[in-house]
Amino acid sequence: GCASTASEAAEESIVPAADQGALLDSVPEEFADGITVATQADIAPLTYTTDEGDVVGFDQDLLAAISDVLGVEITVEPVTFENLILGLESGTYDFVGDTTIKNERLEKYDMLSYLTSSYSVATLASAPALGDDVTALCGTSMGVVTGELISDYVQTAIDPECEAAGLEPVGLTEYKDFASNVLAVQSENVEGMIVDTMTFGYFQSGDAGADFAFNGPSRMTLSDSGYSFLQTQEQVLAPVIQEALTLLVSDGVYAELLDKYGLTESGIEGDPVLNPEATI
Amino acid sequence: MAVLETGTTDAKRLALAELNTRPRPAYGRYVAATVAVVAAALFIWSLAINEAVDWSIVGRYLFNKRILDGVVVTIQITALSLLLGFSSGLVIALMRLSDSRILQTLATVWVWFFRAVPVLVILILVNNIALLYPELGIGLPGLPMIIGVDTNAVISPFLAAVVAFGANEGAYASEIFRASIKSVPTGQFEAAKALGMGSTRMYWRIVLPQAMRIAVPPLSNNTINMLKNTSLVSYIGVSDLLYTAQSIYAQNYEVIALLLVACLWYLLLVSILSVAQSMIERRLGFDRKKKQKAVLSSEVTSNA
Amino acid sequence: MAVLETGTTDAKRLALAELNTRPRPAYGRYVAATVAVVAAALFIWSLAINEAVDWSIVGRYLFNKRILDGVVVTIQITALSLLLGFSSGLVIALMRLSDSRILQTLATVWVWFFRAVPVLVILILVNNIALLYPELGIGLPGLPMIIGVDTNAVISPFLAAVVAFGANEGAYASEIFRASIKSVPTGQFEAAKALGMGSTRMYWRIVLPQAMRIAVPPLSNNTINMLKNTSLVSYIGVSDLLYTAQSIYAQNYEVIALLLVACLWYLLLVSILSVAQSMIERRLGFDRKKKQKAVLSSEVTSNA
Amino acid sequence: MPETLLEAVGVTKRFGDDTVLDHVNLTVNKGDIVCLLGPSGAGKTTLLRCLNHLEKPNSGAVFLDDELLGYRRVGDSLMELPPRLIARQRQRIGMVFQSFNLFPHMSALENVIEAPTRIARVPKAEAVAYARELLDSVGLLHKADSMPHELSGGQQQRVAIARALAMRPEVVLFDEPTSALDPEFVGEVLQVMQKLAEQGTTMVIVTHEIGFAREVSARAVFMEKGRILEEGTVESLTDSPRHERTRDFFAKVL
Amino acid sequence: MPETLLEAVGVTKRFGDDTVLDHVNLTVNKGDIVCLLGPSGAGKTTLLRCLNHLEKPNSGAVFLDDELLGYRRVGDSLMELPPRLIARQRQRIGMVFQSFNLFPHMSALENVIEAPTRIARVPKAEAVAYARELLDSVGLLHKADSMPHELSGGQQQRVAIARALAMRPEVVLFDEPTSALDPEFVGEVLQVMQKLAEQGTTMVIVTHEIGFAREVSARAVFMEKGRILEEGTVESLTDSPRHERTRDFFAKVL
Ligand SMILES: Nc1ncnc2c1ncn2[C@@H]1O[C@H](COP(=O)(O)OP(=O)(O)OP(=O)(O)O)[C@@H](O)[C@H]1O
Ligand SMILES: Nc1ncnc2c1ncn2[C@@H]1O[C@H](COP(=O)(O)OP(=O)(O)OP(=O)(O)O)[C@@H](O)[C@H]1O
Ligand SMILES: [Mg+2]
Ligand SMILES: [Mg+2]
Repeated sequence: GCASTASEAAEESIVPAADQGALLDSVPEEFADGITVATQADIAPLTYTTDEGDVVGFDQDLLAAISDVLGVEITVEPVTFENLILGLESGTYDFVGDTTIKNERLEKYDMLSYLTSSYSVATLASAPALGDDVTALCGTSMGVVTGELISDYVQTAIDPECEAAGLEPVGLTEYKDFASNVLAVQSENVEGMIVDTMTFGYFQSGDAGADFAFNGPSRMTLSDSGYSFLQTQEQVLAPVIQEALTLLVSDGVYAELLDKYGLTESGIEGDPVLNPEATI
Repeated sequence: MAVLETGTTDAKRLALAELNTRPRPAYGRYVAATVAVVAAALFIWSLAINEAVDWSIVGRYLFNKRILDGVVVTIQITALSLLLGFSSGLVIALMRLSDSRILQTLATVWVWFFRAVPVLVILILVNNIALLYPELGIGLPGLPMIIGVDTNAVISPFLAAVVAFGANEGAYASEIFRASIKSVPTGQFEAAKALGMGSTRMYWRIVLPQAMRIAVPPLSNNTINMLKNTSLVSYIGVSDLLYTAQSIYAQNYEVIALLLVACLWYLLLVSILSVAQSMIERRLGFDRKKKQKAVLSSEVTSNA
Repeated sequence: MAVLETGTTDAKRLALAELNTRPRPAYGRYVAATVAVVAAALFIWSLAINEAVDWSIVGRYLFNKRILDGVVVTIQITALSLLLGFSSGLVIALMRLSDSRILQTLATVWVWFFRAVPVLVILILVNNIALLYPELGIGLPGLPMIIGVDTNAVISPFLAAVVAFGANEGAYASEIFRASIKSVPTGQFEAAKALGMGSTRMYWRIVLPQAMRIAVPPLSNNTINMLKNTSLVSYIGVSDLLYTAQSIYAQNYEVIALLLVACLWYLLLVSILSVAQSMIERRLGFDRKKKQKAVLSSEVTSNA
Repeated sequence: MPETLLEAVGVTKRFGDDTVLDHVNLTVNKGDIVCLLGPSGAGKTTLLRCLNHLEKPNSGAVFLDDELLGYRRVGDSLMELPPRLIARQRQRIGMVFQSFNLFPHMSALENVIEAPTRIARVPKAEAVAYARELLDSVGLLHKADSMPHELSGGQQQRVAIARALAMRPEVVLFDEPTSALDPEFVGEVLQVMQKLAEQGTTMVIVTHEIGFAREVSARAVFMEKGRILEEGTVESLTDSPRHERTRDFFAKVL
Repeated sequence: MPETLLEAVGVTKRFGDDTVLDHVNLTVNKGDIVCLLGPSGAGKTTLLRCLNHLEKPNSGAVFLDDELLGYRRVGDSLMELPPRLIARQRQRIGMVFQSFNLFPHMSALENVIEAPTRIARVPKAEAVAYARELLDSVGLLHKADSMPHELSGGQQQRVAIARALAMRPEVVLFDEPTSALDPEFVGEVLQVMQKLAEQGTTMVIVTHEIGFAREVSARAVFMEKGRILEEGTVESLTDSPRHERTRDFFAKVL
């Protein structure tokens, strides 16, 4: 993916004229020339590339709005997970998006939440209905995306319940990405998948997702996801971004963007918090 | 024809000797071929009419701009990495074949290292070298640099990709060059030296053209391999053909259709390479005597 | 020593003839070697003391259970795919060398196809074959199956991986076998036939042991390549060494440390393979005459 | 009447448009020593190779005893036998090549026991015993464990002869067995062949060693341009040739 | 007094513990034809190879004109010259190998012009003209565009001789130039060499062709076990050898 300036990506600013550049004064000197941010590439609807090659998505629009509010240019680079982390540590990026907030990570990074991340179970629409209780998953075969929190959650929270109820544990298979999960369900290699609600929602609203349906427990919320900043003494950027985000929440731009991408139910409640206490 | 009197030949034998011979019809071979052709046809047909494959989507994306850009990136990275890989591979092969223990050891370690480490790791390390060495320059570790430049300013992702794939390919190619140089008869080296050639000329004009005959098939294996492996550059933010297809299906979930798009392009690229390969092989096959070839192939058949 | 009278030899010449000769000191080579050794040492040292690399984490994960499981998966898939790849590659090579046009064409198309199509695609297609063909069985397309079984019951992800990698490797290996069989002198084929050997025995006992000498270096290139490429199985829900490392750093963000863990394992595995390779090469190097070798290596040196 | 062992009748071989053998007839009786002589390109090697089906004639037949070699009659043509049967026929015919063609990855002894143990399935101990006997008779028992590249040309050729004899063939074909050898080694190989001749081994030999041919009182067959021009004793051919080409040839090589 | 062109003084060569050449002295004067004779393993090839530094002596010196070949004196030993200078010296010495060693990927003409155009940087047209002249003199002008594998052994060796002459060397070394040839082709190669002899080319020849040596009235040098045992005219060696080994040898090869 090619780097784009956030304000270019959003064709038309949705930030009210009164707010544009409102926070210019609070931006630290060193960032006046611009801020470089990385987000993960290819996770619709947060960041994806259109057929014309434009990089778009909720992340892009939100950063464009932040850029407008700050009155400072923000350059966004959609990259892989590895480069997200390594680029942050090497100072290539001033901060990065799409990171899941965990207590362990808060020791090393400042994290600012801007979405809640939850997991839902999905199957083919033709599949028999599962109950809403998590024990409905006992003994089923489910796909998940590797490295996500849900695997831990299934093993530490759901499997014991299954055992308590005298049922088989959940049969988990980890696939590299969301699309691999979709294929596995379609070809019936697994019965269903436990995936990020946002991603599935976006998928289901498109042509390819028509055969799929939420089925079983949904919106199991484990943590927030947000921006990560390198935690160093002189880190002064995080509060500024928090301020900008707060402004966007309060004047409704944030809600508008959530709505645009069908993410309303994944929005954070109240004002964005820096370094929130995580459940895990 | 004057038939000399040669003793025992009787009428029955003479009668047989009048007949023309014919090769054994290879029934097994015909059966195998028929089965294979039918299987291939069924496979293609069943794919063509399969509902799971949406050919209209394949058609739509085949000449999509992003896909075409991906093809260009794939070709560029492959070509540049091969250049770097083949040239470094040649040097390393000569080092391994030299009689200097030091050079041998160095080359062996180099090959061992770069064959062992996944390209992905080299790629990520080179691209993020700024993390390990924020400044590149001349100087001793721990002391200030004598001349230094900001690492990120020097290493672009594209350069990182070429370096990583080139280093990897160099290690593999060196093994191929080593084996093929060893297959050139000693007499050729000696004839060149006796004419008063220096080593460089000897290698370029005499040894390598002959070594290439054995090296071309495995080297083109490597070339094709690299063509496909370039999809790893997606890890450092460059999109080649395969990754572009993946990134498109990450959004529209038409996994099979987009993989088929990528396949069709790879088939085209590999076809071009295969034609080039057989042209090169034919040009280099200077001493494959007709006679020898005929004998060889008849040997092989009777096995099949 | 009785020196025969041979005319013109004068005192000055006789004096020179008393002296021992010595080879030319290879200054350039010493300098190159020193530079390389120093560079390697600096690199290792700078890595060892680099703050970006947390060696305690490397140590912690090196024998982590998931990593060890990944190593086992890597080895299993590699071994089985090689078995399938080498045997199918041999058959395809013999088909390409046969004098049957049909067999040649079939083999050429097969090689073209499987060299061209990315393993990832074959992997995904084979694993999700149920999507294309929900039942496997005998019958004609469009008509009900005569005998049919549920596809998913037959194709496990592990089997899919072995089939995909095996088919891919087979195409590459066949090119290597083809080149190496062609390098065996015709006389060897004829001697075997003249003794009354059938084709199978001729190939197993006479031709292949000789062809292997040329085939081993590129084949071990392929083996090592596959060892590393198995990480693609993550797309079908199997975790090998490299992918396990990636999925761990997706959780704990220790990218460099976990890549180093994977590297260390690959270095170990490749070292074992390299030792095996050179042992095999030594065993197969039956006719590399001492004399020839000495001449060759002295040629090569003077170039370096 | 002598017993016919190997007989070529009307053997014709073309390579493309080149007719390399043109209705050649040749009879080899049991105990015969036949020397094929003639200029380069005459077709000597091709004829010899037809005698064990290494080369396939376009028409004509080769008989081993009373069996048709390599073919059987089907309708009005000769159809090639399956490879398995051809291999079996070849076991009755030994062959020694100009360039030795020892198997480079096997020791001298292994070269000799390869066919008996693998093809004839003779027990290993028995095969080894006979191989050692053969190596002894070619004077190379002490080199049994040497690899071919450790042997001189003459030694390699002697091992090749032992190998050809290991299957106890009824006839042995030699294609210029000494012409790739340094002159010093020619003698030792000819000596081994002479010994075979004395033991009554049936042999067909392409050679330029007229002296040797004379000594073993071989039947000499002179070939030119794919035909047998004349045959007789070596003396009759060298001293009173019927054809001018024969005279020319002997003038050149003697 | 004859002008010395190539001289070996006290040349000693060891392979491991084997002393293959033992203080050998040999003088080749301008116009000389020297034939090296002797049994296999005597060190003939090794000596010849020392004469153009293909083999590096352990001690002793080879002189080309007044230049030390391949070495210069440094302190009290002889240090090898840089490869560039050795290559330049070798251009003055032609060499013809037993196995021809033509470059298989070049036509006959290309083989001959390779060194002049690439090393001596003779203009292409000029090199081709001279190469055609040389090919003509070995009787192969009509094969100028043939590839080596399309030529017979004798033809290949004649091209190899033309190639060796293309750099106008002052002396030509031959290592058994006819021993890999079929007897029919031996004559054509010897004829070319005889022509060279008549033109006064300086030659050192390892050979077993005593007849040829006698005909060009070569100086014969008999070697055994790494030493020169005796030298003289061919007649003196064959008819009245001073050593028993010499007599034995000639008894064997004549
Ligand atoms: N496989 C082949 N393809 C085409 N032509 C061939 C083949 N084998 C032999 N010939 C031709 O057939 C003719 C006879 O060859 P052959 O080798 O039998 O002669 P020869 O008498 O053995 O000669 P020499 O003494 O040189 O070995 C030659 O003209 C040769 O070029
Ligand atoms: N590179 C080498 N390494 C070890 N030994 C060698 C080497 N070259 C030659 N020799 C040995 O040196 C001795 C002399 O060899 P050389 O080839 O000079 O003999 P030759 O007189 O040319 O014999 P021939 O007539 O067989 O060619 C032999 O014993 C040979 O085995
Ligand atoms: Mg012949
Ligand atoms: Mg010699």
